Amino acid sequence: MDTNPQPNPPKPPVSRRQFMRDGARATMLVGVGGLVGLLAGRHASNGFVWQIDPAKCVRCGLCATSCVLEQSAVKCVHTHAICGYCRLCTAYFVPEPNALSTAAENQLCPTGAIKRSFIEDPYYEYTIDEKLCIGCAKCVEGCNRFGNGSLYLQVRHDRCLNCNECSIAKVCAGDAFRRVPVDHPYMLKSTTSH
Amino acid sequence: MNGQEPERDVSRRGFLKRGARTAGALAAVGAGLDIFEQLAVAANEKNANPFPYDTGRLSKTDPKLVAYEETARFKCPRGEAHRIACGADDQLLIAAGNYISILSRDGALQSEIALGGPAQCVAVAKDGTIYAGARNQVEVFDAKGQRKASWEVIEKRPWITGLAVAEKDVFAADSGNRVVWRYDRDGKVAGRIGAKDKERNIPGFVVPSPYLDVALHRDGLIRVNNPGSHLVEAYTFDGDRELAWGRYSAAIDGFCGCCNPIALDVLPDGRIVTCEKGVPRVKVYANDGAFECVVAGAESFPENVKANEGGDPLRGALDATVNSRGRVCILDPVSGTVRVMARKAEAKGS
Amino acid sequence: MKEIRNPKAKGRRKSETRRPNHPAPAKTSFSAFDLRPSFGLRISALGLLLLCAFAVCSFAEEAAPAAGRFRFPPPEFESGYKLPDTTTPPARALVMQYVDVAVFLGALGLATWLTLKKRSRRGIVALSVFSLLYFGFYREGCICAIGSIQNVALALFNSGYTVPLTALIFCLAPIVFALVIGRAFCAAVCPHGAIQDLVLVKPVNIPMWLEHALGVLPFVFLGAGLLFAATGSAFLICRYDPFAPMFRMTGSFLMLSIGAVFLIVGMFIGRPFCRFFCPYGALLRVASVVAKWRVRTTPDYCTQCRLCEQSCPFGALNEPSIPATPVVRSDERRRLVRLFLLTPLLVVGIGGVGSLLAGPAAKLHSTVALAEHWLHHQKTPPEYPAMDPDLLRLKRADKDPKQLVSEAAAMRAVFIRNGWLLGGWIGLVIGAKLISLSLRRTRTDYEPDRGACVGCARCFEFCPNELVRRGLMPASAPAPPPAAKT
Amino acid sequence: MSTAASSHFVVPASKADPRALRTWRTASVIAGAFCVVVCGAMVVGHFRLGVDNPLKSPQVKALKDKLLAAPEDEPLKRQIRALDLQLRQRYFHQLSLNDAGAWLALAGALMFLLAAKREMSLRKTPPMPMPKQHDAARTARELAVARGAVAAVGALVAAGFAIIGVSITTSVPARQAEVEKIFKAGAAGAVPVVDAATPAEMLANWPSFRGADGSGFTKTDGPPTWDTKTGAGILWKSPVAAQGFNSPIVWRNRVFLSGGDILKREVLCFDAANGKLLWQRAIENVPGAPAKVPEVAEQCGYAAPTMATDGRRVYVMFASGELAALTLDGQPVWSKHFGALKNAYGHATSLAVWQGKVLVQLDQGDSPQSGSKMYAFDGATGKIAWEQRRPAPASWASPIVVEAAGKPQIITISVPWAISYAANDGTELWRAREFDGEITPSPIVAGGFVLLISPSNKMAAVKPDGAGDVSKTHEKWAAEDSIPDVTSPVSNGELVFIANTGGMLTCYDVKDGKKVWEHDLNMEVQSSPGIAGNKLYIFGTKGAAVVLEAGRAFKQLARTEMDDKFFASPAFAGGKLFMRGLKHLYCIGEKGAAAAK
Repeated sequence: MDTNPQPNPPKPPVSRRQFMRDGARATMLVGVGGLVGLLAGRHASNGFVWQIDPAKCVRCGLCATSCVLEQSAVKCVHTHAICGYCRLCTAYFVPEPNALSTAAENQLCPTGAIKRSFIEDPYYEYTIDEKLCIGCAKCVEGCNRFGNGSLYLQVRHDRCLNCNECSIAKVCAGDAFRRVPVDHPYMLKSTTSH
Repeated sequence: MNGQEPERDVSRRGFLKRGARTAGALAAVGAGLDIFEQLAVAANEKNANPFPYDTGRLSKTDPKLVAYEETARFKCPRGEAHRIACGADDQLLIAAGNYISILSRDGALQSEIALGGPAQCVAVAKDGTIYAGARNQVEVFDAKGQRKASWEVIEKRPWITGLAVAEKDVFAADSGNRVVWRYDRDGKVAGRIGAKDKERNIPGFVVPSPYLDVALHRDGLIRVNNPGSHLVEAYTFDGDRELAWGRYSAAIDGFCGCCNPIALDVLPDGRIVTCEKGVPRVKVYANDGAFECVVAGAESFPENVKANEGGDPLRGALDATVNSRGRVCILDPVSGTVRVMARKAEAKGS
Repeated sequence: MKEIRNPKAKGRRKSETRRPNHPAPAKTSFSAFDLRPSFGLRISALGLLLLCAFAVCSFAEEAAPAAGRFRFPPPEFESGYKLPDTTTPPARALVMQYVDVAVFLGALGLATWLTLKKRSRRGIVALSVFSLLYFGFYREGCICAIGSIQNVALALFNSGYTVPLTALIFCLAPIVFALVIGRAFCAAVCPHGAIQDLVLVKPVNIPMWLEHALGVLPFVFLGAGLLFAATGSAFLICRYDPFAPMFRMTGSFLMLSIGAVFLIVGMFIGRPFCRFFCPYGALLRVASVVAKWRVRTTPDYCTQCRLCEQSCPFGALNEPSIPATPVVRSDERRRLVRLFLLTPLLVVGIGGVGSLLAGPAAKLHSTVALAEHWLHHQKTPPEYPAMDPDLLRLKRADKDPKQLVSEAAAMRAVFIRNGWLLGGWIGLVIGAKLISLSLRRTRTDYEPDRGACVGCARCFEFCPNELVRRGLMPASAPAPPPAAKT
Repeated sequence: MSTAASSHFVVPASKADPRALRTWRTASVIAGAFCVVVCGAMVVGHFRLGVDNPLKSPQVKALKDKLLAAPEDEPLKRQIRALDLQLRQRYFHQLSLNDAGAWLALAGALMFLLAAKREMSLRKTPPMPMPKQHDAARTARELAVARGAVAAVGALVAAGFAIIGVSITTSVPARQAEVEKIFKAGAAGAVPVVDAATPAEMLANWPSFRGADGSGFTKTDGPPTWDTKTGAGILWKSPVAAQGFNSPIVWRNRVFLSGGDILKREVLCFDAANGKLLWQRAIENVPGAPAKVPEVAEQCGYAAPTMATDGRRVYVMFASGELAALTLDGQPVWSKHFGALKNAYGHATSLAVWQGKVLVQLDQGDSPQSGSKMYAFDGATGKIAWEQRRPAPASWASPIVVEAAGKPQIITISVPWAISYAANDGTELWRAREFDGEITPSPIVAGGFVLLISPSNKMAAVKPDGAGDVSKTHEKWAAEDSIPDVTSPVSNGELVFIANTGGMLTCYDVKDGKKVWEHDLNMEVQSSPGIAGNKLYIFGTKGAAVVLEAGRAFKQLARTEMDDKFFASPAFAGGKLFMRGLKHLYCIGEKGAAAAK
């Protein structure tokens, strides 16, 4: 570059345009600073994730179809501590079962995601196979309608993408979705809560 | 070199055209398909629940079977009602919230008795003594509402949900321990009825949710519901199981769902009134368990059908009591009302 | 492999009621189709148990009312059966959010260095690929700086909303960078920009008028996105993000197809989303106009060889200006004065039209939508049992319709104001665009446009002086700048 | 590439190896085709799943319905099982296909891009642009076209907005007034059930300051006389440990009052039958309470506001800013804190209740712009049911809720306006301007008038059926003699009695405001008089208690000096009189009458 035959033109003094630019930049930086100041009190160092408040869920079925994932991030979970261990589980069997057997015509779950296993007379355990569960809430409705409501929907965080705007929350009929802190990412039912 | 140029040019243009065409076609196909899909969805299921839990068939009762009609309806003075009982002069006692509310026969609030905790159930003796079941104790009040005694249940997980008073005994259905306690009038435990016992051929109560109820029958036996087994059972005061009837069926003559009936009372002529939840309905059975008629079907309790919006399904189950004139008073905690039902003929007469 | 749900197939017959069933054989056959492999995330049983207990305890604390309501206990089992715990796969660890922020700031710094100092296209491409993989496919395009402006807007106008730290930094850091050194974020940090930059195969110039006309759209999108976010109605920018569904490799068919179209178009037209839609790009464009330092094609003097102009796929290189005759200048001045006078009219005029939009726009707000739904069904009471989402919604509205409707009315009033704001903003943008198209600038060299240049570093590779600087070309090769002759 | 550009460049022919070029081109074509096939398959799969989702299969539903009709049909069951299996398999198969398809498409796209880029770079030869011919006219033309295009986009956007704005309408009103209209039309949904005592019950008890309607009047006759020395006629007296100027309220068999100081503010409940202290509950852990208890001037103290009850809960407010609801058994229901109140003497306005709502008149500050408000809180939850800004500085009079002119009204006085609000939603009904000074006497309603007192100045009778500013139109009469500055008037509907601090008792006719008689009682009075049946009760600050006949002539029935100081107002319930002194709570009545009850 030293060989450049033409010397660089001398720098002009700060032009009007340059001055305006500096001024605008300073204003915008101050603006950003102000924004930070304003939001300093409103930011959360903690992250948030989406979760369903089981007390508000109305089992409208939209969790199964509205998630951006092909198979919804919402699944049915089971708090066994409030389960009645019924022989005739209304979450497992259709409302009018033909027989209390595991045959397809008696099962409520469209994907067969609930497993029924015998414990002792007259109690049966029901567990959810999450790989098959599509979050349709049919069983949740059955359990809440007749039983104790030990089955309920939760956003599973191993699947949830934590979208900035949850597409299920937008359509949720019960307005049950809310953001919860990352370190308490579930709203589980327990023996003491309601 | 020169010869290659036109070919290159053509290929480039061709490439661009191909690209543009593909993009355009894809966009058109995409948009078209999406519109088609939305139309198809809109036409098929207009914002319907994609996976409905269908109990439509159960929510309708054959009107020919309904033998009762409503003659009065009044508001329950407090929320979170659980059980209703009938006292002297057909007073109505409602265990609701932390109170026992006492209503006159036409629904005017007469007085209230405050309990320490949520009132689960209530019963009245002939002498006017009021027995109120809080979760882990039976509280005894005189007719004026003065506390007389408090009987604590000693077993470890008490949950009193039903009471019945006989001449000398008080029976408390304890859902938590799955038994019916027999007390004498002084609060001494005189028996433990219905516990699983192979030797006495008692299978035990299956109680998935706290709805064990007990009623006194004029044949001298008590009637207890066994919800998980869909049975109504009869026991002697000494705890012998004499009789059991009932079967699972979503049809009108059976008990529906996982655990029904949840409440019972006895008509003056000895027939038995049962209440169910899930498909809320109140029915009358003969003493031997033959289905007789419907007092009120699911369509009478529209709010109750999908009630548990607060996320707590243990609220809102119906209860019924029978007054001296044989009217069935149904407590619907969801709508917060008490309905007085009379046989159709009588209702017209009165 | 698959088991028929048939009791007889397992030899189980009548009297289920008496005889206990054998535990049904596990029906795990469909696990073969499991879509999202769990990546072996199960840490250890102990960890999970602790977490469970912790979650249960903490929620019991929060949710249990003062009265201490207890749930009915399960039966006591004689067989020693133990109640299984509810599993709670943890959310992404909190620490990872700091990692994201660190990677983000690091990438911004690196991009700055690569465009301004190192001037390396190769480095920029490498960083783009990294950003695409990390912020795109690994973080699945969420949270991204583009969407984060909505979180900040919502936090500003809704005191109940706390903006996550990540969103705040993702939103503001690129703006600060843009104010100082230009669009380093667009250059190689934004996964949306990266994917478009990388698919560019055969750049085609588009005419200047189209470039400027479509250049208005990002500002419209920005205004609409911010106003809808600030009212808490919708995150439009996220909803209509064409690339996030691609990064997730799943999503609504419509958005996936739109993303595909953008990519296919992007093979020929450089960064179509960045230039003609991206709301955040619009923001950074404004910021980088006043940037302290800027990208310069030539490290030295301009030879006016026009190689850079041809190399830029984004039409961001400006040519030197042509001295004007006094007649032309006075014409231009008059036009400028007219446009300055026109701008306020545009603001008010389009603002007025914008306020018309309040009704339909308010419908995107959930309260207004619910109130509308309620008013629509006012004559028809909800059916019982309510099963359909619409009826269930109606039931929710029925709890206190008056409050609902009055809240909705208040929200609609807000939207009327916002309609004015949006329209006014669009008027302002149009006015500013017209003015900027009428301003006479004095330029002697070919240089990247301050606002439009995304710092992709392509032009560097074409500039003869740059090649000299890097020692790829003998110093004597470039001719002195040819005098521009007319 | 545009023709304009190519005309400027001389593009030398490619020097690339044609074989490599062909290879890459083939590769890109193959990869592209692969992508198209994969994407096409996924699109087809997507629509099959969307339109014909096996999980929502109508066939299965139809078969299951058939089974309900024929429960014993074994072949049907087998058919259901087979179909169920097949559909579930199809569903999960489609899902796994989609997942694999996405990865395949990604890989294909990657291959295509690499090949296409390689092909392009092989073709590319260094461009050799020619120096540009500067053409000012063309540049100007291009700029003009660009400006036109920008303007056109602006026009398009505006047109789009206009079309959307006009074609899509919403039924949600834009103004609150229209909301009111919708709900007034009666088309509104169910009226919410009120968890509160009925108006009749309220009148039978003494649920708030000066009774349910704030008049200090009850029809049931009160005790004729009592004797402080012998204790005759005093059913019981109980010491009140907590200090406060508030008056007792009575619900059935319970008497409630509050008291407090900077350390502790509490509610006391006495058994109305025997004066036993049933419970005592401090109001603590109030959400939103400032770290330090706000200091309150001594004139009024912490517990000047009288409590209120709706028969379900009792409500209490303290001058330090707490508002709390307790069950009748003293269990806390909710509480909230208004923060430190700006009131020179201390907040003294009592609470009122109407249909389960707690009404709080919170006047504070020195000017009408200092943020005074009228609140209605839902009694069960403590949520704000409605609120109204009030153009009022601090005042000490209490609001009353009455049924007047056919609607429930909340009547308030402050400077300079007396304002009436609709009790159900807080909309302003009317206002009258004539008030000045430190407003302390509360309004009452008697003989169809609202009697409003401007302290030591005048008493005006206003018809409560107006709208807007009724100062000039609805004032029927005004009296100016011996107007009190602290105590409120009391009326039996025919006569109105006022007692000023100096002890001058004056009787006016409600109809026309003519003075009927006046009498100097020779005592200092700060407690508002009350009427039970035909007896008028007045208590003095030094302990004098006077019973008069509430009639057209002055007639003293009894006078006794009690060993206490009285600032609170008497409460009447069940034929008994409850009076709070600084030391004791008294229950005055006839033993026989109590037993008969």
